[in-house]
Amino acid sequence: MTEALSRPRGTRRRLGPGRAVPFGRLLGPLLLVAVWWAASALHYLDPRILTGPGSVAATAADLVRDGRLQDNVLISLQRAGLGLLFGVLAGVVLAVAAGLSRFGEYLVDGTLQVKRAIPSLAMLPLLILWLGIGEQMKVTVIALGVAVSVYVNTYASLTGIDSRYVELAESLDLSRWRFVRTVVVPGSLPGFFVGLRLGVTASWLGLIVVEQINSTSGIGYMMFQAQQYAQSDVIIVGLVAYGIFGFASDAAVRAVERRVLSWRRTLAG
Amino acid sequence: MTEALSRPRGTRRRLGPGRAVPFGRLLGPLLLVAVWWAASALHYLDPRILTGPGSVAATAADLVRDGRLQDNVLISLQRAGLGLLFGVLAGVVLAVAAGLSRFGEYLVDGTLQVKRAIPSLAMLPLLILWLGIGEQMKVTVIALGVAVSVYVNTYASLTGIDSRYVELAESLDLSRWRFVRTVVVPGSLPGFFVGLRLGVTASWLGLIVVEQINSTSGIGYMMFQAQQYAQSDVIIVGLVAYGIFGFASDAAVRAVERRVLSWRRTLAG
Amino acid sequence: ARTTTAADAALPTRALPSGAPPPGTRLSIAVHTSQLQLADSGLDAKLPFTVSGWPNLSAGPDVIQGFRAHSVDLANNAGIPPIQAQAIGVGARIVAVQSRNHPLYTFATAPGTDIARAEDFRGKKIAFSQGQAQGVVVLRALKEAGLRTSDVKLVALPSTQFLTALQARQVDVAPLAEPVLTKYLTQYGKDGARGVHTDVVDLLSILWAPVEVLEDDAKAAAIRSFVPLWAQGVVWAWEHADAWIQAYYVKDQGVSADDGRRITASLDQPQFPLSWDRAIAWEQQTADLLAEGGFVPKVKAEALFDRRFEGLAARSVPQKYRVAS
Amino acid sequence: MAPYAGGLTASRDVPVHDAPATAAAAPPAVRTTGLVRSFGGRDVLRGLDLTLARGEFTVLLGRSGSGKSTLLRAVARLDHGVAGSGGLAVPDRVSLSFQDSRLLPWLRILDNVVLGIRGPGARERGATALAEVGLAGRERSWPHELSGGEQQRAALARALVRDPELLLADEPFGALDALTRIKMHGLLRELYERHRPAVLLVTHDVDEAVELADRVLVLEDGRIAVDLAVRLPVRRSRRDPRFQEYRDTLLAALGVTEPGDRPHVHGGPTEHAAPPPYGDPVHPPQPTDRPDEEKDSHDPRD
Amino acid sequence: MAPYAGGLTASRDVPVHDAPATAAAAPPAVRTTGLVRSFGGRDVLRGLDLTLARGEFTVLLGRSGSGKSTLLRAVARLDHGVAGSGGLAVPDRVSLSFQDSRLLPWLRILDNVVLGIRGPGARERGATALAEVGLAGRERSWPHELSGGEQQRAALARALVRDPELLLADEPFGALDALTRIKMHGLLRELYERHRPAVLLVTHDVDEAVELADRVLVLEDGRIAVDLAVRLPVRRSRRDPRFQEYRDTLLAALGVTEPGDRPHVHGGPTEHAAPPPYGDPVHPPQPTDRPDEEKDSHDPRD
Ligand SMILES: Nc1ncnc2c1ncn2[C@@H]1O[C@H](COP(=O)(O)OP(=O)(O)OP(=O)(O)O)[C@@H](O)[C@H]1O
Ligand SMILES: Nc1ncnc2c1ncn2[C@@H]1O[C@H](COP(=O)(O)OP(=O)(O)OP(=O)(O)O)[C@@H](O)[C@H]1O
Ligand SMILES: [Mg+2]
Ligand SMILES: [Mg+2]
Repeated sequence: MTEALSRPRGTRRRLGPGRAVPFGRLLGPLLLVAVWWAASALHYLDPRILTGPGSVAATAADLVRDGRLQDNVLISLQRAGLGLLFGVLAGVVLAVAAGLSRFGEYLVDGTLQVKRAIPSLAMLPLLILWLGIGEQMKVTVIALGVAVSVYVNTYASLTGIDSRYVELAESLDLSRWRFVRTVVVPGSLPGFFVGLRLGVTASWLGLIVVEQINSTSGIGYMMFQAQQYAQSDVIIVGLVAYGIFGFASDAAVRAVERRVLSWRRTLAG
Repeated sequence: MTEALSRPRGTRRRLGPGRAVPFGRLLGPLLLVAVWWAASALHYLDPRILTGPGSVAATAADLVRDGRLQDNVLISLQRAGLGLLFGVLAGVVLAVAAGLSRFGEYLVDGTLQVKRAIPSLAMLPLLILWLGIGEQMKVTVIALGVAVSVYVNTYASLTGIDSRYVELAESLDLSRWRFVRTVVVPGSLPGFFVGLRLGVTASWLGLIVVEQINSTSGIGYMMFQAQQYAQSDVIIVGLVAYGIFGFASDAAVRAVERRVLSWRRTLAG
Repeated sequence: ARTTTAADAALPTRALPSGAPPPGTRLSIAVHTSQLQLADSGLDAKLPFTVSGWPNLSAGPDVIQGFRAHSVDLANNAGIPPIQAQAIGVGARIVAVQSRNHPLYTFATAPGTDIARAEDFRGKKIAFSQGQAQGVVVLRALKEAGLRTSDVKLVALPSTQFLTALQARQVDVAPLAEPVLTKYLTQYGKDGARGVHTDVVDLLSILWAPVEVLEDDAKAAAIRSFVPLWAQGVVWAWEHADAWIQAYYVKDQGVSADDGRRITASLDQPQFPLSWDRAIAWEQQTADLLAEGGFVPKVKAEALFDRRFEGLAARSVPQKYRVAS
Repeated sequence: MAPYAGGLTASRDVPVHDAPATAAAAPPAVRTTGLVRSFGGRDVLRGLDLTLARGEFTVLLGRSGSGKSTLLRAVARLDHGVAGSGGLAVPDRVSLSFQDSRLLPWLRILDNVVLGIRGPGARERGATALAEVGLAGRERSWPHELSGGEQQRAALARALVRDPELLLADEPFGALDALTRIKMHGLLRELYERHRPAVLLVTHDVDEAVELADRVLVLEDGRIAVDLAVRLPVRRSRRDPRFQEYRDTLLAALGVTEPGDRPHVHGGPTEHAAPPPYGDPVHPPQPTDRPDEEKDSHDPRD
Repeated sequence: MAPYAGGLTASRDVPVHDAPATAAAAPPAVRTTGLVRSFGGRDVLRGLDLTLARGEFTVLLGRSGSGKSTLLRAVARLDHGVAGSGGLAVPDRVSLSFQDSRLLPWLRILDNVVLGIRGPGARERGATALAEVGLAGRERSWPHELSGGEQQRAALARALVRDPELLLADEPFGALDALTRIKMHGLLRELYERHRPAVLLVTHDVDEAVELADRVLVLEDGRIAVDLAVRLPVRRSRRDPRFQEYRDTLLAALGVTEPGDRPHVHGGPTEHAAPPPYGDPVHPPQPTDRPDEEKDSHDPRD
C-alpha cells in the first residue's frame, strides 16, 4: 500500500456540472448584445450592415408606439398557439400509435419521415389547393411542422423506454390504457419536452412561411415585408423579437419540464 | 383463491409492440404512393393540380436522361454533406461543453436557444454580409441548421444521463477525458442519433434556402427554378427525390443507431 | 478596403475615365444572361478586364444584399430594386437602361369569373406581391383603369403562389408572365379562365452598380466598357433566338423548348434609349406609386441614375435597337 | 454436479398444510413440462418439469446463474424474446417481485405499490401494505430516495397487495437486515395463511428456505436437481435437529461442505480451513424422514 | 436503541493481523468527525465519528435504512448535493462497490471491470479479476445478459481490480448463493492479505461479519452504536463457541433475540414462536473476551 495521503476536503471533484445559477442561461444572449453594442458604439460595425442596438431600440420603440409590433405579435401568437396545440396533440397521438404497435409504426413512421424531408415550401401549393389561403391553411402548416418535431422526439423517447418497465407492467397485468398512463407517457416525457421545445420554435418559424400568404399582419408578415424591402432595422427588430420569444418560450417549457420531471436524477442534477 | 384457470399459452399479451418486420417502415410511403396512383388512375385527382405518378416518373426519366437530376443531386449532396459534417461536429462539441460545465451551459445554451428561434431567412442577410454569397456561406447556413438540431437533442440526452453513472465515474476517479469517452458519449448517443436524424433532414431542407442564392445547380435550385416556371411535374420529381433521400438517410442513420445502441433493451426491443 | 458611402451622397461628378480599365481590374457581375450571351456570341473575348465572378442573383433583395456584402459590383434588375435600395440607404446607381414597351404580364382570371377588362377588377380579389414587379403592375393597372386600391381586394401573396391561388380559386385575378400564362390558359381555358391584356408595361431592365464601385475609377472604366457588350449580348440573343432558347431556356433554366419560344415571343425587340428622360419619369411614377401605398418613403428618381452613362448602351447597338427616349 | 440430478427428489404425499390436501384431485397451480430456455445458444433451462400444487409454499435454491430468475420469468410468461420451448400452465393472477426491485422511477412509492391493483380502496390497501413492510410515512417518497432495502420492501408490498393466486418472489429479502427479514417472513407467512396462494420464492439463504418452505427445490444444470419436502411443524425452530439436517442437506446439495463446522451434525474436531473448500460436491446426507416412494407430479423426469 | 451508544465500544490494542501494528503511530486510513448527513431535514447521520486504521478489515451492520450506504457515500466523498457537515479524511485511492451493481449498460463486462484502471496490462488484469469472480468467458457479455449475482460479482471485480487503499463495499455478496459467497469471501480475504487495504464492508449477514472482520460496527440512530473488535484467529470456525458468542452479541444488537434458538449458546428448551418477536431490544450478551480498556481511535465519541 502506498502512502495513504489524506485529503481534508468534503467531496471530490465533480465530473458533472456544478450547482446551477438562477438566470445563468441569460449570460450568452446578454454577452451577445453587449458585443453588438460595443461594436457599434466603437464604430467597428457599419450601421448600414448591422444597425446598432441603439437605433434598433429606437425602431422598436417606433413600432411599439404606432402599435404595429404588438398587433403583429398578438395575431401571430394566436396562429402559432393554435398550430402548436394541434401539432402537439397530433404528434403525441401519432408517437403513441407508432410506438405501441408495429402496424402503427409501419403506417405512421415511414410516412412521417418522408413528410419531414419535404420542404414546407413545396407542400404549400398542395395545402393551398386543399385548404385555401385562409387561417385554416396557416394553422395547418404550423401544426404540421410542430407535429413532426414532437413526433420524432416523443417517438424516440417512447421506444427507448427501458424494457424492464414494460415487463413490470406486463407482470402486473396492467390494462393497455393504464400502461400508457403510468409507463408510456411518463417514460417518454423527457423526449416529449425536447420535441415540445423544438415545436414551439417551429411554430414561430412557420409564421414566416404562412404569413406570406394572404396576410396583412403578423410578425412573420412584418419580417417578410421588411425583407422584401431590405429594411434591415425592421428585420433586426423582428429578429430580436423572435430571439426573445424563442428564449422565453424555451425557458417556460423548461420550467414546466423541471417540475414534471422532478423525479429524475441526472447529470444536470 | 378463485378458480385457478390455467392458460396454456407460452407468453402473455405484450404491452410493447411485437416483433419487427424487415422493411415494414416502407408500408406507409408505399401506401401513400398507391393512393396517389389510384386517385390519378381513377381521374379522381385533377392532373392539373397534382400530376399522376406516371407522368412524374416520365419527367423523372427525362431529367435523368439529360443528366440534370443526377448532376443537381450530386452537387447538393456535396453541399449538404459538408454542412452536415461541420454541423454535427459543432453540435456535439457545443453539447458536451454546455453539458459538462455550468459556465459552458450559460455561454452556449441560451445563445443557441436564441439562434434556434431566429429564422434562417433573417439570418441570411447577415451571413451574406459576413461570408459573401459563395459556397462558404451556403455550407455555413446548412451547418448552422444541423448544429442546432444535433445540439438540442444531444444536450438534452447528455444532461439526462443517470446521475448514478456519474457517481460511479467519480468513485472510479475517472479522468475528465475518460469520463467523456466512457460515460458521456455513450450515454448521450440515443439523443445524438435523434439529433442526427433531424440534422440530416435539416441539411436537405437548408438546400432550398441556400441554393436560391447565387447557384446554378443543386436540387434546391432545381426546385426553385421549377417553381418560378410553374413546372409542377419537376417540383413533384424534386419532392419525391426529397422524400426518398429523407427516408433513405433516415433509414441509414437508424441502421447505424441500431448497431451502436445494441446494448439497449427498450420497449421497441 | 472599400468603403461605402451614403445613398444621398453627391452623384459621381467626375468625368468618366475614358481609356481602357487598368490591367488587373476585376468586376463581379450578377448578370447571368450576359455570361451566357457573351460566351456564346464570342463577345467575351472583348472584355478588357477580369470578371471575378458571375454570381447568379436576380431577386432585388438578394442583389441589394450582394451590394452590401461587396460580393456584387454590377447587376441586372427591373426598375423597382433601385427604389428599394434608395429607400433603405444603400447607394447604387443605374448605369444602363433597356426599355420594354411590350407588356410582359397578362392578368389571368380564375375560371368562372366574368372579367374582361381591367375596369371589371372592381370588388375582385387580386393577387398582389408588393415588393416585386408584379405588384407594381397591379398598382399601375388599377390606376389606369381609374380604380383605387380600396376598390379591389388585394390578396398578399408571393408571386410564386399566384398560379396555385388561381387554381384554388382563392383569387380572381393574378398577373402572370410566360410560360406560366400559356400553361394556365391552356389548362383552364376550357373552364372559363381568360387572359386580360392591359398596356401596363414593366418598362425598365437596367444595369446598376453600388456608388463606391462607380467612384473607383478602374471599376467605373470597366463598367463603361462592359455596358456596350451587355447591350450587344442582348441584341445577339434577340437575333439568334433559336440558339438562345436552346442555350438559356432549355439547357440553363430547364424549361422546354416550347416554353422557351413562348417566353421569347412574349418579349418585344430590345430597345435602348439614347435619352433617359422617359425612364426617369417612369421610375418616378413607380416610386410615387410605392410611396402612396406606404411601402417605401418618397424617393427622387433622378438620384437613381448615373447619367454619365446615358445613351452608352444605345450607341453601341445597331440603329434599329435604338430609341430616342 | 450431475450426481444429484433427481437423486434427492423427494415426493410429497402427506401434505404439511391442509391446502394441498386436494392436490391430487385439483389441478395444480403451475405445471411446466420440458421447459427449455436458451440465451445465445446456451440452454439455461433444459427441459425443466415442475408442478406446484395450489397453496404450496415452495422455495427455489440454486447457484448464481443457474437459471432461477429465468424460470420465474418463464412461469410469469414474460420471456417474449427468449428462445425456448415447453409446456406451461399457470393461473391468471400472478405476482412477480423482481430480483431488482424495479420501482418505476417516475411514480411515488405509494403509486408504485398500487400499480397492480384497482378499485376504490386501492390506495388504502396500498398504504396499509406499505405500513406492513415498515414504510409508513414514505408514501410520497420517490424511489431514488429509498435505501436499497426500503426499495426491496416497497417492491414486495407491490407484489403482495395484489393477492395473487401465484406469488413468484425473486430473492425478496436479499437486501434486508436480520430483524427486518424476520418481520418480512412473518408478513409473508401471514399473507400466505390468509389467502393460500401458491408461492415460488427464490433465496440464497438456506435457513430461510427451511424455515419458510413446504418444499425446497434446487435448480442445477437447467433442471430441478433436488426436490425436498420439508416436514416440519408450521412453527419451526432453528435448533430443531431436523431443521439442521434439512439445512445441511441443502447446503451440501449447493456444494457447501463444512463437515466439521456444524457441531450438531458431525461433531468432528476438524479445524476449519479458511477459505473453506468448495467445488467437489459429495453426496449430501439424506434427510432422515425422507419418504421412499416417489410421486410423479414432483419428479423432474416426469 | 440508544443504550448501546458507545456501550459496546471495544478497543483494540492487540492487533489481530500485523498490518495495524503501527496503527497508533501511522495516521488512520479514514477519520470522520461529527459527520452529519440529512435528507429533506431528516438527519440520517448525526455527528458520526469513525476512525479506521490502515489495513483494518471492518464490517458495518445496521438496520435497513439506518444510513450505511449514506455513510459509505460520504466516505467516498460522493454526496455532492447532500446537506451535511463534519470532518473527513480519507486516502486517495478509494474503491466503492455500490449496493446496486451499477454496471454501465453500454459497456461490455470486461470494459466495465477495467473502467477504473489504466495502463498497458489493464485488460489482462481485468480478465483475471473476472475469472476470479467466476465470470471467465463472459468478458464480452452486456450487463443485462448477466444474472443478478453475476452482475454483483462483476461489480466486485471492478472494485477489487483497482487495488485500493480503502475498499468500501456495500453488500457485495447479497445476491450470491452460499457456495459462491464462500468463494468470494476467500477471494476478498486473499486480496486483503496481499495488499492490506482498509476495508469497510456492509453486510446483513452476521455470520459473514464475524467470519471476515477485525472489527464490527453497528450503525444505529445515525451513530456507531456498537464497535466490537473480533479477536478470533485468522482461520475462523463457525463452531468456535466464541464465534457464536460474537454472532449472538451482534444479532442482539440488531434487535434479533432468539434466546432459545441457538442450541449451543443458551440451551433452553423454549419453543420458537413464528413469527419471532422483534423490536424491543434487550442488552446483548457481552463477548466473553471483551477487553476492558478503551482506545480512542475506535471510540465514536472521539
Ligand atoms: N438476456 C440474456 N442474455 C444472455 N444470457 C442471459 C440473459 N439472461 C440471463 N442470462 C444467463 O442465463 C443464466 C441464468 O440467468 P438467471 O438470471 O436465470 O440466473 P439466476 O439463477 O437468477 O442467478 P442469480 O442468483 O445470480 O440471480 C446466467 O448465466 C445468465 O448469464
Ligand atoms: N436521496 C435521498 N433522499 C431522501 N432520503 C434518502 C435519500 N437517500 C437515502 N435516504 C434515506 O436515508 C436513510 C438511509 O439510507 P441508506 O441508503 O443510507 O440506508 P442503508 O443503511 O444503506 O439501508 P439498506 O440496508 O436498506 O441499504 C433511508 O431512510 C433513506 O430512505
Ligand atoms: Mg436471479
Ligand atoms: Mg444501503
